[in-house]
Amino acid sequence: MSEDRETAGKAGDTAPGEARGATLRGVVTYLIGLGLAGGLTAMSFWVAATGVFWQPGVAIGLCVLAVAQIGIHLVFFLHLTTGPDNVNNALAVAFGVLIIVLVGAGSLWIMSNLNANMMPMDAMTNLQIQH
Amino acid sequence: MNLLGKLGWQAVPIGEPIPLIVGGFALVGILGVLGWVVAKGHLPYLWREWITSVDHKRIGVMYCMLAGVMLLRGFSDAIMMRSQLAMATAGAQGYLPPDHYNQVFSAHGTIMIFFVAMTFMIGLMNFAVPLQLGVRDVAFPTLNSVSLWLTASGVLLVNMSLVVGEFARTGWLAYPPLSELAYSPGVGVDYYLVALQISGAGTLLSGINLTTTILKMRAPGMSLTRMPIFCWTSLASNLLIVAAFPILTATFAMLLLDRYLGFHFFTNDHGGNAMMYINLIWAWGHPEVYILILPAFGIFSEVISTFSSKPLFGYRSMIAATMSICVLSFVVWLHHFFTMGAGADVNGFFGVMTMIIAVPTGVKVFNWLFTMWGGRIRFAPPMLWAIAFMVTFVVGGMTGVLMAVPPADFVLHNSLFLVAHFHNVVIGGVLFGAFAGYNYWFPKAFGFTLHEGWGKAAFWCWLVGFYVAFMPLYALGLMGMTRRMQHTDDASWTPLLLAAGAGALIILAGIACQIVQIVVSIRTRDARRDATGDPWHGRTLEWMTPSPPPVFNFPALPDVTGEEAYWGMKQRAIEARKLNEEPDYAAIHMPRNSPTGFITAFYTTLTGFALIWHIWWLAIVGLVGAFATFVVFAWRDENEYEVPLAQVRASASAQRRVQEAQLRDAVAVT
Amino acid sequence: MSAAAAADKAGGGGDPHQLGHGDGHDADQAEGGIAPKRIVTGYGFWLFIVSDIIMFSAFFAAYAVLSRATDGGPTARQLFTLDSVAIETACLLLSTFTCGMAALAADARSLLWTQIALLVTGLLGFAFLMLELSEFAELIAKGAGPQRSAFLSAFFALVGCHGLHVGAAMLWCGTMMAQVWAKGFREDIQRRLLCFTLFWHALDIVWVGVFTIVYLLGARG
Amino acid sequence: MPLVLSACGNGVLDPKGPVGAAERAILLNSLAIMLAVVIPTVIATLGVAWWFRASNRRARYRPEFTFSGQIELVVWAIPAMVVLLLGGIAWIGSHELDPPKPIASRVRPVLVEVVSLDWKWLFIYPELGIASVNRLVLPAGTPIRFRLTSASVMNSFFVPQLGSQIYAMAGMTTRLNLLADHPGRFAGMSAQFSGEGFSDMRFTVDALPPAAFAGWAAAARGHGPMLDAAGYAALARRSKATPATNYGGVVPGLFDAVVRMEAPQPNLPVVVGGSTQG
Ligand code: HEA
Ligand code: HEA
Ligand code: CUA
Ligand SMILES: [Cu+2]
Repeated sequence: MSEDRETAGKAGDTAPGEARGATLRGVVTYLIGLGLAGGLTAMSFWVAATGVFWQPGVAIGLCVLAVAQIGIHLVFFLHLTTGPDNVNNALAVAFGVLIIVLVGAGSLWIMSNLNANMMPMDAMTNLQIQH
Repeated sequence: MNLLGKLGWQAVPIGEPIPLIVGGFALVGILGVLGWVVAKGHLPYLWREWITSVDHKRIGVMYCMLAGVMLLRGFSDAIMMRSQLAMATAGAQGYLPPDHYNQVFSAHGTIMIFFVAMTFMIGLMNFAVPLQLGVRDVAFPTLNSVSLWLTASGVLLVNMSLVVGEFARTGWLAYPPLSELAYSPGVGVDYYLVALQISGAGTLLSGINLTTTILKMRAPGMSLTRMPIFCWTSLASNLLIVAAFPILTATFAMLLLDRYLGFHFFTNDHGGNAMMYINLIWAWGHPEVYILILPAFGIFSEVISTFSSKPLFGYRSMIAATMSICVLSFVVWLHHFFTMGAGADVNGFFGVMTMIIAVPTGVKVFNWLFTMWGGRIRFAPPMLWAIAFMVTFVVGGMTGVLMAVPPADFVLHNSLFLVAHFHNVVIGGVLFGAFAGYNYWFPKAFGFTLHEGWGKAAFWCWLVGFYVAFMPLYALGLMGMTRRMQHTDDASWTPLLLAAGAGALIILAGIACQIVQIVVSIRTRDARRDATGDPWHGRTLEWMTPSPPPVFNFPALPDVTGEEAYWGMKQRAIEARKLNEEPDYAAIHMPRNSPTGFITAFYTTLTGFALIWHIWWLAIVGLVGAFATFVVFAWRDENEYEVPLAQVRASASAQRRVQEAQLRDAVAVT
Repeated sequence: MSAAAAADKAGGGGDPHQLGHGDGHDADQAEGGIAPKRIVTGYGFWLFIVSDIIMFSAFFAAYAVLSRATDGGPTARQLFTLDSVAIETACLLLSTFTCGMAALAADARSLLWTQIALLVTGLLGFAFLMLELSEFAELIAKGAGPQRSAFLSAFFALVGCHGLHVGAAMLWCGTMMAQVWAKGFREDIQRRLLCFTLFWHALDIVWVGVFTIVYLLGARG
Repeated sequence: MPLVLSACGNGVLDPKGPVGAAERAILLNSLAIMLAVVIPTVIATLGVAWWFRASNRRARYRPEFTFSGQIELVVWAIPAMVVLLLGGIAWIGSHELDPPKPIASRVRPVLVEVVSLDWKWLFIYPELGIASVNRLVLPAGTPIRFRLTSASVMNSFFVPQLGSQIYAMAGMTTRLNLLADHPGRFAGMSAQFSGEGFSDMRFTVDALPPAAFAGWAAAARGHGPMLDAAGYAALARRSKATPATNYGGVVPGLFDAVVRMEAPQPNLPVVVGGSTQG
């Protein structure tokens, strides 16, 4: 094997979740992550409990908050970056997310469509009563 | 509390002689082989070199052997079904009562998909991928052994159901509510679920293992776009495993919860929704069929290019096609239940998405065609299988696309037309691929070639038998015969049913030829040694190694400078009239063999059996045992050994001498 | 590159079981070559986590479909109180933080701090699990067990599956503490620690989904 | 293929109603479209393989022929065009032939409620107040609106010569519309495996001229047993190869009671040891 190739070392890879840098910087990163995640969590609980928002929008708001928090976790705790050393790790996550979105959205679409087509009439009224 | 749970003497199906006899034969066979092994003193050898082996080549071979044995089991089921259906026509009842017949087709489907097709493909990938990548083993060799033995554990449980208890009578996908406790109170469905959960875990681990191997471990210089196409299709297939199998695990877990703890996911009562199961199982099930076919596509690509003496036509377009099939397979699953009552938009959408898969598949077919164009085609058995595949698979694919048109599927669904479609793709695609790969890589694995004459005889029997057995099913489906019938009433169907039965017999002849082929080949192995390691004039790195390759595969990792790595090296050597410089060798560290896989599987089998029979204490023992095994394995300090430099050198120089001789011949020709 | 990974290279742990050529051959991915062992192991485990999360997504989908199928029994709105969920969430979030601290301490080769951080992580996980179990017990006592309705089946399965994962992670945490203590910061132990932290963080990510979809949205009906 | 075509009397290629006829047309058209690509592909495969056999010295060996932009384009375009066409057919077809879609006709439709039981079919004519088992009698030329459910496991209601099948599932109702053009007798069956007695879960469909149908209904009403709670409970018991029977009357709302699972539940199998005893 040629020596140059070994040292050619362009951006190599990083193990997933691997933090770089000194311990202190690491602690600071985790602290920032903790702060952000904690803030978002608190916000979620508050949004769910308070009545100040337009109610039908709250569900979407909660989902957005959850996605934001997952993003925070990925970046600050799992050290996922967009850097060239992280491409493979990010791609794996992207693939997983793609599948989850396809299968999740597809399932919900299919199931709601089936249920709507097949609910006996009175069960449908039942449903409305429950709310 | 009963120490044996539901297990008792009545579990042995005395009333049903056929499974007992089959099981008895199997038992005698296994005990006979075991006895022979022990008596001959082979046991320690087997234990040291095979059972505890973590060598990807041996694990691959064991996967294939497992698949071969299960093929025979699956085939005996198939023969039983075909003969039953040939006899039970025009109102006759045949010799298999529904109670038994229903177990037979459920077991046949389950075994063929999980333990034949998938096991065979995983075996071939295990064997060939690291060699093609130019590395020494997979990413996690011990885990690989765990995967193998978990699969074997599933196999064991499924076969145990022959003699102790019963198997599911629900079809190979065990739709609820039929598979719920209320309608299937016996242990059959539990056998099915537990066995598949265990082997599914093995499959998932194997998928992770191979994906990591392909993405993170390749010979220096082998960029992704220099990888052999088989590695690409394996990558796609294993990504599908990683993404799809968890869905199966979750779905089965829900059904298990329903059956064991009285949950109500899919029951008729308390708000359960069986449609959810059908939705989820196909969200796994459709990707599953591509998990099977993609590696086969890869094998055919290698075979067609090798035996046409040409590089693969449109390599990059093949990669694009492979990866688009990989993703598209996750947006079509509803085509398995167009008739469940979804609205027209949903049906239409999934119908169209399904057809789109025909585009990349068609691209593949045409690329193979152009690979042959301008080639110098040698009709060795692997190539015969490949050509038969191309012809057969397009027919099966076409009938698949036909059923992707929802209104057409409204009359074809669950008919024998569907059965004909999937045998057409699964035999004409996956099984032919497995046989092509088997003939292709056999010399690499064992160091001698398979007998060509018998191989060709087997091929022709299979091909003819397949058409005779399955084309009538298309007609029967159009005539209104549904699948899973234990007997039929319509006398006009009889001739076609008889023809299908005859076809199965011709296939049987093909199988007989295959068995003769292997026996003859072994007996004449000295005459058919593959001295060069490159019997087919191969193009990828596995042909660079001696046959069989040493444990470490490559004395020094090859340096890859282009597509078709080994072909390039051979060409350059011919031009330069000498081999490239001999690299520096070093001692090689290889992973130690480990009984972890075997022991883990032993405990999971125990747990599985205990769960099936509600023997709770034993289940706990099994779980604790598995955990203990894990900790012990994690605790060990020495997990590698060193292959001394001298041995590496010896192996390398022997192979170099062979290659020099080959080079001289090649130069003499030009 | 972290100190540990660098040490990895120095220690010749470059390539899994030395399956490749030479040590620590860290060539560019695009050019092939064999990644260092730490990366290979981490990546394999990463894929496992992806698959695990896909499994959870199937449970989530089942929950979403069945959440209205209460069969006349109690609804999410009637059952869920957010106080204990908030405490559970806090436990898990903090434990994720301490788990990260354990990774940093191990990077810095501090046996004491690693053990302390792991211990706190495990204890927080234990607290979480106890809270969850008491919630389950309460529900079952109220007649709202998993057998009551499809909705409750889906709830117990989803949340219980997450709980099982936490339980398994605690077992692993204990094993890791024992291993670090017995074997020190050997490369293979370091790799396992890496996987363990990945797993623990992932559980918290799943929990974000659980508290949002099951509890916050559920409590609103 | 000739084998297929000649052998298909009684089947889906011999439809007796507009739904089946449309489906056959779609099936055959799609098949023809695909065959236009598939047959040349098969012939080309065999031809190319044979011509370029190693022993054929007249064939030119071109190992460098591994890529061609034009060919790539064509190779992607051909299947894409075919799929575009077929996709259009599939999309329009699934809307035109959507099972719940009523069949346009001047004749007032007849409603039939279908319940699949272990292992037989119950047909309720709510407007006529009668019911039958394993024999479906229809007025020819009249659109039939089906509502379907199951009293136990899943089944699929299928009359090949009339067209579309649809699942019958417990706790739910699916809908289907069919029409028989002319009087005749057709085979019906369950297409979805449902256990032990599945193979015999077939029924005959008698399409009668409208007058004869009215006569049949009038004769049936009030004669024979009554399908009340007790009658239904008896019927719901598991049985195989059940002979066709008529009921002279039906309690109103029986179908909806079955859907709500308020009707008596069929008896279920018992377990002895590991095995089920039917
Ligand atoms: C991989 C999948 C696979 C394969 C290969 C086969 C192969 C065959 N199958 Fe089947 N089959 C299914 C998958 C498969 N099947 C599935 C999923 C179902 C649905 C089940 C359900 O309804 O739930 C089904 C159902 C099914 C039915 C039931 C149809 C119905 O519902 O009415 C029948 C009926 O005859 C049948 C027949 C056959 C026959 C004759 C073969 C023959 O081709 C048999 C071929 C023989 C062999 C494959 C053995 C050869 C082995 C060797 C020679 C060993 C060599 C060793 C080495 C190479 C190492 N199959
Ligand atoms: C390896 C296995 C395998 C493979 C590869 C496929 C491939 C395909 N399958 Fe099949 N299928 C099964 C295994 C497989 N299937 C099984 C096991 C079942 C039944 C399960 C059960 O119910 O038990 C099933 C059932 C099944 C159904 C459900 C039918 C029903 O239940 O009613 C449908 C419907 O759309 C379908 C469609 C397709 C399509 C469109 C493809 C496509 O991928 C095919 C693409 C290939 C081609 C089209 C040929 C080559 C292309 C060209 C030459 C280009 C030109 C052609 C055109 C543009 C059309 N399959
Ligand atoms: Cu099935 Cu609604
Ligand atoms: Cu499919």
